[in-house]
Amino acid sequence: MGSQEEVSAASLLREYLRDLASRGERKDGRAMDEMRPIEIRSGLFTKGEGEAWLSLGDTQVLVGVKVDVGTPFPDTPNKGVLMTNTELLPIASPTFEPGPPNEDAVEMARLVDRAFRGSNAIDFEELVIKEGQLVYLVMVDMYALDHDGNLVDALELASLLALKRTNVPKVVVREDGGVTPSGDFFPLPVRETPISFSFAKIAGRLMLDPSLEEEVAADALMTMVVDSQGRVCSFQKRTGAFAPEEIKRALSIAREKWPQVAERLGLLEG
Amino acid sequence: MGSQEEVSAASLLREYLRDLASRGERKDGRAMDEMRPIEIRSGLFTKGEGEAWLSLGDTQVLVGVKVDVGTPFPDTPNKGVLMTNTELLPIASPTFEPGPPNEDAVEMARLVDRAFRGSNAIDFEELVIKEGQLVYLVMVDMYALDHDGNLVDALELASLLALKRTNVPKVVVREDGGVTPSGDFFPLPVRETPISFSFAKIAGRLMLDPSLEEEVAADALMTMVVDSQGRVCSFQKRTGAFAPEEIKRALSIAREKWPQVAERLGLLEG
Amino acid sequence: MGSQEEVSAASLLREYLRDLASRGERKDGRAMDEMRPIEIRSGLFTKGEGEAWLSLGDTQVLVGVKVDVGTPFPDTPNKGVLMTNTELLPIASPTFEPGPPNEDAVEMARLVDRAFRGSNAIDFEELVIKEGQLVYLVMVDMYALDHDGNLVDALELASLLALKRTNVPKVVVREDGGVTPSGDFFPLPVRETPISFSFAKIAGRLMLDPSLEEEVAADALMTMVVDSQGRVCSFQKRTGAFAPEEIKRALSIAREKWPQVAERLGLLEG
Amino acid sequence: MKMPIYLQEPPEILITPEGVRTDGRGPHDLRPIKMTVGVLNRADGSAYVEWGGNRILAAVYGPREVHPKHLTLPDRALVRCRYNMAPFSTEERKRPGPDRRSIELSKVIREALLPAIFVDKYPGTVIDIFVEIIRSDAGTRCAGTTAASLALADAGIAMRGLVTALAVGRVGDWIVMDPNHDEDMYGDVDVPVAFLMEDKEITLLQLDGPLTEDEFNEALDLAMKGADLVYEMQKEALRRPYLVVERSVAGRES
Amino acid sequence: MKMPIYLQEPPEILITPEGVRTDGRGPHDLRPIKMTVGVLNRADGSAYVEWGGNRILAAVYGPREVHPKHLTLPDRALVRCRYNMAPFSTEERKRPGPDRRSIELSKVIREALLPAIFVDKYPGTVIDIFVEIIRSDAGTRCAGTTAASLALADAGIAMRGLVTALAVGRVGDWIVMDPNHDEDMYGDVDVPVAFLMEDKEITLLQLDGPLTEDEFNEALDLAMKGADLVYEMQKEALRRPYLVVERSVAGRES
Amino acid sequence: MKMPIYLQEPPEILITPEGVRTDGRGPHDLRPIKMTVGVLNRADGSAYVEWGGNRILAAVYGPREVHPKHLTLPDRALVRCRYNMAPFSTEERKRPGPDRRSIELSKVIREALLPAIFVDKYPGTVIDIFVEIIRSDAGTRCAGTTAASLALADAGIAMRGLVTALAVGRVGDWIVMDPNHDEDMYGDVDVPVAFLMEDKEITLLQLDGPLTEDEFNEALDLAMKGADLVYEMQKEALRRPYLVVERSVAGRES
Repeated sequence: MGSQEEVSAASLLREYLRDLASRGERKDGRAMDEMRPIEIRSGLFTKGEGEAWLSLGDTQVLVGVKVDVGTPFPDTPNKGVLMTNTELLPIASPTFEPGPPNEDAVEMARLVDRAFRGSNAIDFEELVIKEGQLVYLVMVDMYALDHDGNLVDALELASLLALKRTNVPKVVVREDGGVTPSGDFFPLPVRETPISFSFAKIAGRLMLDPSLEEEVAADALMTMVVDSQGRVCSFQKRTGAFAPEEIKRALSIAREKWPQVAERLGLLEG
Repeated sequence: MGSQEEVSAASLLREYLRDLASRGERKDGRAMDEMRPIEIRSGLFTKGEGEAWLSLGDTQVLVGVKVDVGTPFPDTPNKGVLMTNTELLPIASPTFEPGPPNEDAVEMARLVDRAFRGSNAIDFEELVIKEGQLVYLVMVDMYALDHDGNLVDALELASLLALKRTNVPKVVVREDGGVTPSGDFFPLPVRETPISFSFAKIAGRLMLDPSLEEEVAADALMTMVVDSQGRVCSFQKRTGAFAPEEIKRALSIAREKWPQVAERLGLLEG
Repeated sequence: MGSQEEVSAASLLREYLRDLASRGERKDGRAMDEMRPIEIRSGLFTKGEGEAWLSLGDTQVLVGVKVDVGTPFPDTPNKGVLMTNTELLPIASPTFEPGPPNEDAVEMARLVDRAFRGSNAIDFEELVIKEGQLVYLVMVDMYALDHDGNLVDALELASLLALKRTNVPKVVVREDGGVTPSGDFFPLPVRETPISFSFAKIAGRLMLDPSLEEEVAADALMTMVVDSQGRVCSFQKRTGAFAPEEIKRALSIAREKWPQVAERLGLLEG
Repeated sequence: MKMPIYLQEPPEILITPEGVRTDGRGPHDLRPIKMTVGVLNRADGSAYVEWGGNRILAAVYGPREVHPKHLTLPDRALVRCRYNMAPFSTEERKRPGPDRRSIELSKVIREALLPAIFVDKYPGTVIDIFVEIIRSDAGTRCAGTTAASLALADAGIAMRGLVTALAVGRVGDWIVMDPNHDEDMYGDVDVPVAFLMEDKEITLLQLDGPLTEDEFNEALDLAMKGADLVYEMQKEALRRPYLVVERSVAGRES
Repeated sequence: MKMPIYLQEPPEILITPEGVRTDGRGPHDLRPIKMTVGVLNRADGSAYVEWGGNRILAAVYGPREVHPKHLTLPDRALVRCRYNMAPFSTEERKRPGPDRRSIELSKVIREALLPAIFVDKYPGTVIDIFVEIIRSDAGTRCAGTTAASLALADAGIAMRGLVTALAVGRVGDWIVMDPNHDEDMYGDVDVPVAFLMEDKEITLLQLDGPLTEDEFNEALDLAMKGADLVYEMQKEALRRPYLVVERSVAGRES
Repeated sequence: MKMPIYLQEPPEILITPEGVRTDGRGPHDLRPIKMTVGVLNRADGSAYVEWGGNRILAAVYGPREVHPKHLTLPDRALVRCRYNMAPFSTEERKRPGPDRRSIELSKVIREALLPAIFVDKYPGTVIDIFVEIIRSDAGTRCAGTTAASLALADAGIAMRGLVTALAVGRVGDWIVMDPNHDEDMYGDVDVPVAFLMEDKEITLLQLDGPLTEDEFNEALDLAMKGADLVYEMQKEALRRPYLVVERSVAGRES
């Protein structure tokens, strides 16, 4: 709830950001359609088959991909399985609490899930070991480590990178029905490069990649995922309301920014 | 907990209802042994194999019966399975909260369960597909929609109706052990017509089918289920205390009312 | 949190106990290294295959051992399974609440578990019915009934006794893969006698088997488990800090006291 | 994954034409019963009851402060009850924690005791009743209610009188007193009943039918007779706390 | 252990070259819709909507006191929403209780309605919105949002205007109105949309792609057209509470 | 349903007669360790530790207001701790959420740090300690305690001194420093220890035996030696926040 002072400090900040926005400016000096710097930390951080530790400005996330073997869903016997999970770790923000994923965490996990499904990025049919019985399960666990706004784009980018880096351990099916790793690996078949772009609206102005202060002050928030062909693969109006033209304009910006981000991630081929 | 005013309004109402009761009267003008009107709504409301949307005065409930296929309990390998579940939906009352069934919901679910078991109403042996391995599971989900008292009778009546209307999809066992619907159906074998009757005691007087106000003001509540032969199949003293003679008297009233309710439900056979 | 009076009563008691301790005395007149009387209640109290109702001063606990049949862990296909569970029943103390085991209950359950594993007390390889497929599961359920301090030693002693008394029902594997009791029994192979000793530190003095008042006033608490050969099989610093010499001294005391407790439990052979 | 090892076969006959039951009792005999009051040190009141093969501990804490506070009732005591079965109380180990049955029985036992408690005397407080089934052998809710009533009295809670509970049942054509495990599993009808003995009012009555009206009335009458015997033991147990009160109450012999 | 019995086969063709869909509709037709306001007695506001094979109850309680208290917002109303599917609303029985999908949809619906509510008028209170799916047949979140908006109006909550929701989608090369169950399961893209009709702002937009920019813009435009039709029905339903407002809205015919 | 794919075979020999271990270390060598303080922006204090194959983040929030309020201690700070393993920290994916092991370790780590914190200086507040294991490779509780102690210092919490933790163990006849994954899985005894380095008091000691009295004393002495080395690294890391402090600490070489 916060004390009286906190409340008025927050509303002063909000006023200040609105003021800036109405002049086309942002507190950290960025242009309205400018993302914060993306850094990819090098090293070995998890026991995942794929991983990425990524920062977007002062926001930091860590994604690990585990590949397991299990049974397919009854209605898709010839397809592997993708599962996403988001943990808003209490280390990332004073407002995050330990416990099962809350609605924000669930929304982000499902949004990232749709980004990959909506773009048909993963060739699930290559993840079948024995049709109808054994398939690879790809589990994407997304950890928010440090929250300075726009976690969702950071998590989506890190997930994309982690999936692109994932090496699936080939297994052989034993006579007793269990499986044993063969020692070989193959790269997870990721065929597309869906990239997430989030926008805040403050005082009628759209701004890309909102910081935490901007998110808190925003009248409305939306996230869209665009693929290499400029198609929109996933969309989520998260809070507030947008005019249809605002949404269309944001999509144009996202399409325009796609190559720059893909390049920064090292995913721009040719 | 309610404000001071609410508390005294409640105790004024209670006094008023006690006063009426001591003169053999009820606030809505009903006789002491008179039920509120029962209405059965026609239409298709669920994807259940059986269903009933029933109102008892201003109380409304919806029951859906789903039939699944699964394994029998180890100690009854030659019997199908009945399961009951009550949801006191938060739409039904300002005092109901979302979440797993509380003690009232559990009590009602188990009471309805006992009504059908205690009357041997369902021929469970006809629900075996492959003895010891595959049987039909009959799941009765009871939804309280609108709570104006005596939910338990409304739920029991709607469950009875829904079960009597249930068509079980015949299945064939495939070679892989799974099952496929054959396209045929057979009526769920419901052999009895157990009907639930609840009584409140206010100021020493018994009243059938209490309204919400009467339930709140009641010194004691009880529910009994009577079958077509006038036998008592299930009983639950729910709150307060009753003299043995009061219980015996209530049973006589319930036996007397049985044909009238069965007829109203369209379950009185020639 | 307790009222002002409760707080100051507690701190007065603490001062008093510190005062006594600094003179080498305890409120109940015991020597610093003296345990309270151990009583084993005779009778049949559970449906366990082994059981013990034990009191340590005014502390009372009941342990029941159930033996089930199930699958082994994948990494130990040729070993039976031991599981421990502690319930701090709300009847045992005004501060215990119903619900899943809290951190204290979990710590005690795992401490007792390690006491038996660390001493290799149970011959798990004799608990295999069919290697890799069927083994005996030994479930030790520890109930705190009455809490006057040092529950952990009481629970460990009662578990030891209950396991030593456990008779495993021999089963035969049926053709359908299920099991049937043969009617024969064999004693659970318990090869060691690990005994738990807890110490409190008050005003720099160690005291064995602390009462509830002493636990509350303690600066630090530790528990160690010693076997028949004087080896330390398990250790847990529970609260506070100890100098290494204090720990070594406590271990000497525990080793010295082992025969006395083993005898009291009737477990001192030859 | 665990599998059941104790699948039981039903007995061939539950009661002989002469009325002899699987445990040798006559139709109107109670099982052996032992009661002790004041068995726990911490609890404000406690009782331990052995009833046939049942072993039950009941304890009462209160009147005490309510946590969480928003449950406080300004004009009377809140009464809470938890009925809980130990994992080792049954043939197959029971998973710890509440299930639907124990949630219902917790309510049923609370409602059986509530009419006896002068809740107006303790406004703004809570009385917590715990019934722990450590060995279960048919009739635990009734034995537990009987034990809890003793624990309330031991805690000095002001009451209209003791609550006494026991089950009756139908086995074939017989209305029997205090069904045993076989009768509970394979008998026809089980009728748990509790009485507030001061005025013989019924505070617990359940039934898993069917019974004709005559059988129902006969069952209630038989329950009343059994309750009189159990009530005497309760009063005796309270007169001599910490001592075991023990009796095998057979109607034929009395 | 239960096993699935309703594994469905996809239809051979979802839409003919002439634009005829599996339920006979043209590409821009809505399914039949019925709306009734004020169907529940206890709730402060309620609505019942049939939309194709969907059956949905929405109810509103509030503005009322917030429990637990620490959630209270001093300067405006707290708005909570629960989207819940009944166990009998689907072919295979759905386990009761929230899952990830319903947690997300609860948020999405709340955020679709929130911009319409004058929350500043009710400081320190809570408005609870419940959307109960009792029969599910594609498009429940949109039908549920539409129903909840009616229930808010029925409860007399001050609003900027009604919120109207419906889905559009892509099936092969067609952008279609209001996808049915087959299209939802086997179609290419589903786009649920909600509009605050006063100023035509979008308060809900999701998409499970891919759509080209042109298709995306076409989809938004089609959604707007459908919303106009549904909005008229909402207004009519509010003018005649307790009466069923019913129409099969086919673009071809209008 | 998923199935295990990483069933591991134990190594043939854990330590050679000459004292060479499976990772080439001598019996009294530590694994390579890196420490960085101040790695997170939001947290009041933080540290990142690489210790052999372990990767651990620790963060501290506080002293801050207590939620829920009824947990507030009027005369001192409440200290809470959560030890948590990431799903991707292990060979087989770990299900998110607390299990019995993590509940115990959360307590053990809290109790290892508590004696070092001047809780009296922060009455009525809470200090929250989070230990996130993102890669696990034997000895996580000790590396986590060491990291958390750095995070507390980084948060400026008043402390008696740093807490330094590491495990020792027995492998056959050898008492070894800092057991690795093989030794943790297939060795004989694991002894995690933590010291409050100011006065060399032990604040964490667990053991999964058996050890003779002599072995036990030898283990404690060896742990003290190792702690001295780790302690120096901790102090250095605090002198240069945001820089990586890195060393492979081998007893033979020092």
